[in-house]
Amino acid sequence: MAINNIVLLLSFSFLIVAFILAFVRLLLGQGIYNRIAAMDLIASIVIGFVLVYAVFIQMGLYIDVAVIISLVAFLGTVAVSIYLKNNTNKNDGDNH
Amino acid sequence: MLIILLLYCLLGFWVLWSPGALKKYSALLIALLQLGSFAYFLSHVPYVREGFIKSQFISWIPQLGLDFHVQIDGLSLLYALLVTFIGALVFLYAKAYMKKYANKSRFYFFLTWFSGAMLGLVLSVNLIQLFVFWELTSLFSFLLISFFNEKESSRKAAFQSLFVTGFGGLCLLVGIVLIGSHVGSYSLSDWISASNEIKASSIYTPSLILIFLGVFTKSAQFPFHFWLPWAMQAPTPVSAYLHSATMVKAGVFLLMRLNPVLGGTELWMGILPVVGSITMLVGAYMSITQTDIKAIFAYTTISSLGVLVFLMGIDTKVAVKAALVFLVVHAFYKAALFMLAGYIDKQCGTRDITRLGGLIKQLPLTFIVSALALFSMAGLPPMIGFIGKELIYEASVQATDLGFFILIMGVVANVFMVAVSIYFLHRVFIRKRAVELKVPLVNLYVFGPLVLSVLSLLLGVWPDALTIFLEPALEVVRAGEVAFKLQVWHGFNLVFVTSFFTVLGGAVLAWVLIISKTFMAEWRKFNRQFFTINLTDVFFTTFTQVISYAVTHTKRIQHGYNRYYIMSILLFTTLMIGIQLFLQTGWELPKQVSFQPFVLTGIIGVTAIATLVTSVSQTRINAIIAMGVLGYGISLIYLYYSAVDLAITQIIVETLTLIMFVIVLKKLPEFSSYSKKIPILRDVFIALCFGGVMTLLALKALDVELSHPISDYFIQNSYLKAYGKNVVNVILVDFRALDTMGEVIVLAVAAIGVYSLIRMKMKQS
Amino acid sequence: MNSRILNIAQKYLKILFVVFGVLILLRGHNYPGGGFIGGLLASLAYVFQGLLKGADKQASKSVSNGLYLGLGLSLILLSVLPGFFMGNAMQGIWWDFSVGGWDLKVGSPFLFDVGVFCVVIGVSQLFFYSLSRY
Amino acid sequence: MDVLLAILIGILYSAGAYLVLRRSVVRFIIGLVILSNATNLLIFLSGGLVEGKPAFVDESGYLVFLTDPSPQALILTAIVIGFGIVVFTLALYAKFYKVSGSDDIDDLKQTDTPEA
Amino acid sequence: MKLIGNLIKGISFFRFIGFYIWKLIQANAFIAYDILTPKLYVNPGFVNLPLRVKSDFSVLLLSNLISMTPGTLSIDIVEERDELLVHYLYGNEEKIVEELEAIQEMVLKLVKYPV
Amino acid sequence: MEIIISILLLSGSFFIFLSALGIIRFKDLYSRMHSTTKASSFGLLLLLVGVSLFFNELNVYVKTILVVVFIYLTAPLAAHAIAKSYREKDKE
Amino acid sequence: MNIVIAPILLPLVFLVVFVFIKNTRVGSPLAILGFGLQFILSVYLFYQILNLKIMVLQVGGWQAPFGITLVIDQLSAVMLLVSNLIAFSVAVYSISFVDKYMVASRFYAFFFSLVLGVNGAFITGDAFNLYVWFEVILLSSFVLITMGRSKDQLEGGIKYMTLNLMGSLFFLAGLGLLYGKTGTLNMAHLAQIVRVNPEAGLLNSSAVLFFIAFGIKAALFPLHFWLPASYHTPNVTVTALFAGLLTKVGVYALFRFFTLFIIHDREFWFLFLSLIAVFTMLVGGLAASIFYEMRRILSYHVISQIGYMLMGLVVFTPLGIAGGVYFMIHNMIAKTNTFLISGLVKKVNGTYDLHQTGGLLKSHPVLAVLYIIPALALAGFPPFSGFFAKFTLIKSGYEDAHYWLTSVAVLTSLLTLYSMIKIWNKAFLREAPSPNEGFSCVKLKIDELLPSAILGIGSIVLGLGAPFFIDYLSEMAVNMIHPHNYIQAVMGDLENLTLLKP
Repeated sequence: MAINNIVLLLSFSFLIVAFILAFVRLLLGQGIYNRIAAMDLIASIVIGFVLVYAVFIQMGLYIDVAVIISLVAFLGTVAVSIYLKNNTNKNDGDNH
Repeated sequence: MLIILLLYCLLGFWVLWSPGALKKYSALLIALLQLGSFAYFLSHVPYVREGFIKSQFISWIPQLGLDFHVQIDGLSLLYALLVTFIGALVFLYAKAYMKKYANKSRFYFFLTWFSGAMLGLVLSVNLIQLFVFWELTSLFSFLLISFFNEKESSRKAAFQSLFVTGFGGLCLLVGIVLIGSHVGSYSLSDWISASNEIKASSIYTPSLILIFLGVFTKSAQFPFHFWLPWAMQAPTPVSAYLHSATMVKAGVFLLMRLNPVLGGTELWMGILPVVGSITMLVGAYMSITQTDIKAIFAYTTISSLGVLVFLMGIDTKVAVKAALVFLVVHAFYKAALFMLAGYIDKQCGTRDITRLGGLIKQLPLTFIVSALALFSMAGLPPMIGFIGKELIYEASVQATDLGFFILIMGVVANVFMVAVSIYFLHRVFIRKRAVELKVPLVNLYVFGPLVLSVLSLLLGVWPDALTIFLEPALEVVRAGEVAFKLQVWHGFNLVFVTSFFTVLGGAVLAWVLIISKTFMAEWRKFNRQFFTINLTDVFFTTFTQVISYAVTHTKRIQHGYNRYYIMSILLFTTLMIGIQLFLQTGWELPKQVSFQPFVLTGIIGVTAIATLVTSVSQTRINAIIAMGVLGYGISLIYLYYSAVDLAITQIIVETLTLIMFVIVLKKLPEFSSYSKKIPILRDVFIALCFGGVMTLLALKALDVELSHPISDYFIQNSYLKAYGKNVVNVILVDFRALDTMGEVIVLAVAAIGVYSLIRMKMKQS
Repeated sequence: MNSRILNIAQKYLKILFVVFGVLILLRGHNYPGGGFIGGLLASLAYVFQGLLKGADKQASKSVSNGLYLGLGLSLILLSVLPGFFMGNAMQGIWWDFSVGGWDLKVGSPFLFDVGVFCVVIGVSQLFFYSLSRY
Repeated sequence: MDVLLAILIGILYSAGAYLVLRRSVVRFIIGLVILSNATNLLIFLSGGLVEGKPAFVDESGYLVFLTDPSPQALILTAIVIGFGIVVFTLALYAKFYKVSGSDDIDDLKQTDTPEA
Repeated sequence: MKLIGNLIKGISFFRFIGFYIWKLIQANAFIAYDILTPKLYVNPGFVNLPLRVKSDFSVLLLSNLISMTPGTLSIDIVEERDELLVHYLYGNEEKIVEELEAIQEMVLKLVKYPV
Repeated sequence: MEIIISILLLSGSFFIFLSALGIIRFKDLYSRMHSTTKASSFGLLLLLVGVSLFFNELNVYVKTILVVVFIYLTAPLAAHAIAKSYREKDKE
Repeated sequence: MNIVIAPILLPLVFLVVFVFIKNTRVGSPLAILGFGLQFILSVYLFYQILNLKIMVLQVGGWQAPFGITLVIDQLSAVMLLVSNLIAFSVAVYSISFVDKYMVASRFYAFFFSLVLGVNGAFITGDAFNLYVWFEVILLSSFVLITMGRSKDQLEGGIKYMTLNLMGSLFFLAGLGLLYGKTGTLNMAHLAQIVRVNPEAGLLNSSAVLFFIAFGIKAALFPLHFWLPASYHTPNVTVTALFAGLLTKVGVYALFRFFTLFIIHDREFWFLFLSLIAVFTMLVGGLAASIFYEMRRILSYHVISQIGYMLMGLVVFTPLGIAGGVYFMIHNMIAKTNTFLISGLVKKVNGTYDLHQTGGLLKSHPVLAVLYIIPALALAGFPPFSGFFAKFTLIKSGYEDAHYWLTSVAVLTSLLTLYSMIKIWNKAFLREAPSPNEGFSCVKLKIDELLPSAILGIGSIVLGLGAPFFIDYLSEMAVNMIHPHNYIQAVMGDLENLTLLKP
């Protein structure tokens, strides 16, 4: 079974544009929390990427990576959030 | 011979560690040893006279051409006899002299080993072996000079002497090695047979100069003579033994040894006479205005060493003959004089001739002995010194181009010598002045000088006795020239006239000095004004200069700014790789260049942007989040190129790193912008250069053929032999498990390290 | 930050992480994974716990004694030493099991992997607790 | 083959070098992380790049063209070692900050200014 | 008894899944429309949902479900009042509470019968 | 079948794209979080269904279910953590 | 049972044990036991190598280029011998100089891991494996250097670490390029490939990276900054250990790589290495002369003497290599010894500062004797090891017409002499300037003096046994320059592999 390449290419483009948009948010920020949210989103995009890529090269093996990312990615977000909450430093959470 | 050397070594230890009761006799024991070996060498005289050579050879480090090769021939025999004979007397003297000092056993130990080393030196015919003993004598000289280690001056003197002679020693070593590499051997006999070849080769000049440097420093030639007067800080037996009779003669010995190899060239005959005669003059001139007895003798020693060197440089039969005679002569009288100096010092509590006087009544025996020795020094008949001086004049006349000048210089120097002898005798013994004597001392003090002086006298009367020893030596130095005749009366010729006027001039000068109250003081003042260059000061000033240069230099290099260290490493790397790449292929890029599909371009683009964001972020948390994104990007790249395990590991490690950062960040301060604009620009520039070079490197790495036999093997055998389908994991735990083990150890060490580092309670400073 | 939701989630996720880590370890020889990845995953359980509850209470004796670390290193030694005494160090030694029709091969490389797993857990724990307590 | 990846490596090295030259401690450590990532990628790149053929074999064991697994194993080792080192660096700097109260690396020059 | 319990549970589980997925599709489509069209219809606000579920598991389930339902996001549990603070994007308070209560009901049903 | 999978994949990635668009377009953090948590998770869900249908193997099904479970377990937690932290910080 | 891996396993066992031990009373004897065993092991291995010349273990039974190979050849054997001797004496020394606190921080665990890394680096035949052992060494030393709880140590540790990490990164990058070019990491295999396929510039990029990496470890001139910044800070036990082992591992790696498979483009490397060697010698020697802090003086000398070792590599005749290695082992022993003695001086005088020391010759003559042995050895005085090493180098240098390089080397030894005399004068000969708080009545215990006595005997043995060592080392050097035996022993008869072009 093969999926039409154009479909995959479109999917990839969506994902890459999504990646870039999320990155734009990360750059623009308006505060650190937005950046974290963007990072969280990027993790999801990466999972999506892995999935589409697995289809692209027809390797079920690659889904393992998606499993692990989905399990792990949120920890970074949580850690940063907790850090920001507990942080007394004034500059860090600038104009949240 | 080897047994004798070994005995010196062992008895040295015995002296050091012998039980207290036997300590008293250690000096006697060594003196006996010296006498015994003297006898041993004496027994070889007839043998050697017949033209035989006795040698012992032990292969030591043949790969380096370094063998233990000792040999008794005419020259080494003469020196060995001198060393042992004077050594015996010095030890007897030292027994009396050192009675009151602490650390006697250490002293005897050093002195014994020095004797052994000196003996080894003169017996060596392997040049490297000779160098070894050469350095050992320098070392023991250092240890002996610094024997009174609490005195600043003696430490300084010891340092100076070791440094100067050490420098010379190194030069000597280089010279020897240069010639040795050329010849392919360090054995003297090989050198002699390759003599012409050496002289013709290009290394001749540098190696000769280097060897001369070694000789000049050791034998205290101008301008390296300054260490010798300072070395008088050593106990007097040491001065008598090392710094007059034996060690300083090692340089002359080397000249004699190497004369068949290197001698006879213009360079040889150009340098040595000049340096030697200058030294002679300087030493003689300086000696006369000294006030310290030992200093006077030190300067006269320098003068005499100059004489020996220039004689070796004239390099005619007569000159060498003169050198050999004068060598013995000087050893005899100078050792005697130093011993007497020590004695007078002990008796009167001072060595200053301005405070001494009238000792003739109190110490008549001493006076007689001193007078004999001084006459020998002044070269008055019938002492052996006279014969020596005659020979010197005779040789000087023969010197090729410089003969006349050298003769004049010799005369002037000898005038000073005569003057200083007479003046000394007058000042210390004759002039009327009461000096309080300490407790009368044992006669053992005078025994040595007495023997030596009487010998000087006897040999003067009957010089043929000396010929027995000197003939074989001459044969060695100037191969094949044996005929040797010593006589007091040479007939009424130029030499005699010169000699006569020398004595006359010396006497007049001494007379003036004695009569005039102020002349000496004026002279000293004059010297102070016009000879302001004190070479010792020069030495130490140079040293300070070098060190202060090193200070600024080191401050500049080791400035303490960590990032500049990193910067210099980066710059160095950039430069190196750049040069290397350029040398390798120029700036060409690999031929196969293709751009990847859209997918990867996107990933790489985003990763690159994330990198940039990380590096320019103004808040740390932003930087860290961007770093996280960067990690994701890299992980995707891994995944894209089919490295599944890597992608997973990268993501988890990235997450963990992020968490670690975050928990530490709590306690660390916010980024502060420490750097100004220009440093930032500079850093950006450096970073870009570095990155550019690394890009080129990576581009080169792209040019790869993908047949890696190892990985084929891994893929083939992963399941068959290691029962695993995940090849990467199989490599990690089976094929290359040792790597993993090391890695696990790294992790474990890091973990325990972090644990103990964080728990560490700092010391209150 | 004290969140009930996260605390509850932590209870379940902890088990999930450990189980999943062990799973990854077990299938690591044939599928993506292995001792490192498994160990890192399993250690995330402790890290998550520490993040939420603060490290002070959790820095139990077992952590400060380096129990996992020691255990892991010992396991590695155990997997290496038999080979050492039997001729060649780190030689894989394999045992065949036949359980219900499944051919299982258990060997010293597997033991090695388990050792790595334990060490990685111990290391992450030590890192985390040390850093958060400093 | 792939030029973009080479350029990315260059960018990573540049960024790492730039950060490592900063005076602020955290920047320095981030620089270290980036540098080690760059190095890993360099190994990866020079080990040969193959798309979509991960190094997993089936039971037959016959030779199929897969990606080269050994650089991957090397990088895996390097990643883990790098992790340990980065955390240790972090701890060391944190401790130093605690002791000295400064995060300016330029304050670190007590130990090697010549005395004389 | 147990069998029936499990059966009921199974049925309710699948019903719940179906219900939930339907809601997901519906709401996501709406959001998609909202995001894609130039004008935003958002009307964000906060609402407090009194918690009727007690066990840890059900609290977690509830909060996650609420979060994953488009338009609502559980932000915090106000411990002293035992209320779930929810942020919503569209609609008004009553409608949201209604929806949330429905989800809570589902969850209650699901966890009532212990396995 | 291929068409279904294609549609699933496309719509899945489209939803992820949407959530990224959302994070740009929405005005405040809470709204953005809505977009990041839900749309992307939904997109992933669709993708996963597509992927599992595509491979049609047991272990892929298991894995995709695991991914779904994990995502639906963790994504709200992350959102919750951010939102709570933000709120509490805001209150101060 | 294959003994080749024992130098790795034995310390590993003790490392595991010491993870759990925090007690001084148990720790010290156990550590001494461990290092004693290791020393015996290394002696045994050395003895074996005398006959066998080379011992090879294919770890895990995987044939050479595929698995990791452990090789003990003559170079490895002698390095093992010396490094374990040093480790043993430092372990004895540590009884009195390592406090309870350090043991509780698992000093001995790190000590063992350091030695483990060093042993591993010496016996491995695989380039990447070498990297791993380097990291083991590096991390252990990071921890050890910061262990004494003072701010200076943290600072020194940071500098040490940051600069060395750069080195590790370059090493890693070099390995990557190497693998990319040749497809193997086994050193013997590399040697074979390079010799079969002498394509110029094949490995030059990685060679440069390796050089920089090892240059940083070995503290060569423009890369040496970390050493003077850090060596004088830690506990003296640690410094002594570092001085003996760390930089020398870098030099060892240079020797290994640059004789085995980085053999092309010699002209470039000759020029380059000789420049580096000259600067290294001069900078180290000059800088040492300005200090009055014992450990600073000695640390700069470490640098200066690395230059000599590099010189051996520049000359690249069998004699030169032999001289370089000889100098290295001599230096390891003597340098460690001087550092140990600096600790004793500190204990007696209460300070490392030579302005305030003195009177030791009188109060502690044994210490003076113990000092003078390594000092003379370092200054290159004849009966001790240093002379023969230096002589071999100088001889080989002049024979191979490296006049300027060798002359600088000779001059530098004057600087060494100066520093050694400075310490001797200031600490031993002169009287103590101010008798401070009864320090000088400190009696030194036997276990404090014993280590330097052991190492002193080592220096003397190395000097008196020069014929034997020169013999051994020359043979070794020939085998290093023409590594056919090495390749044969490691690779067996996998002839077909040579045909695979890189």
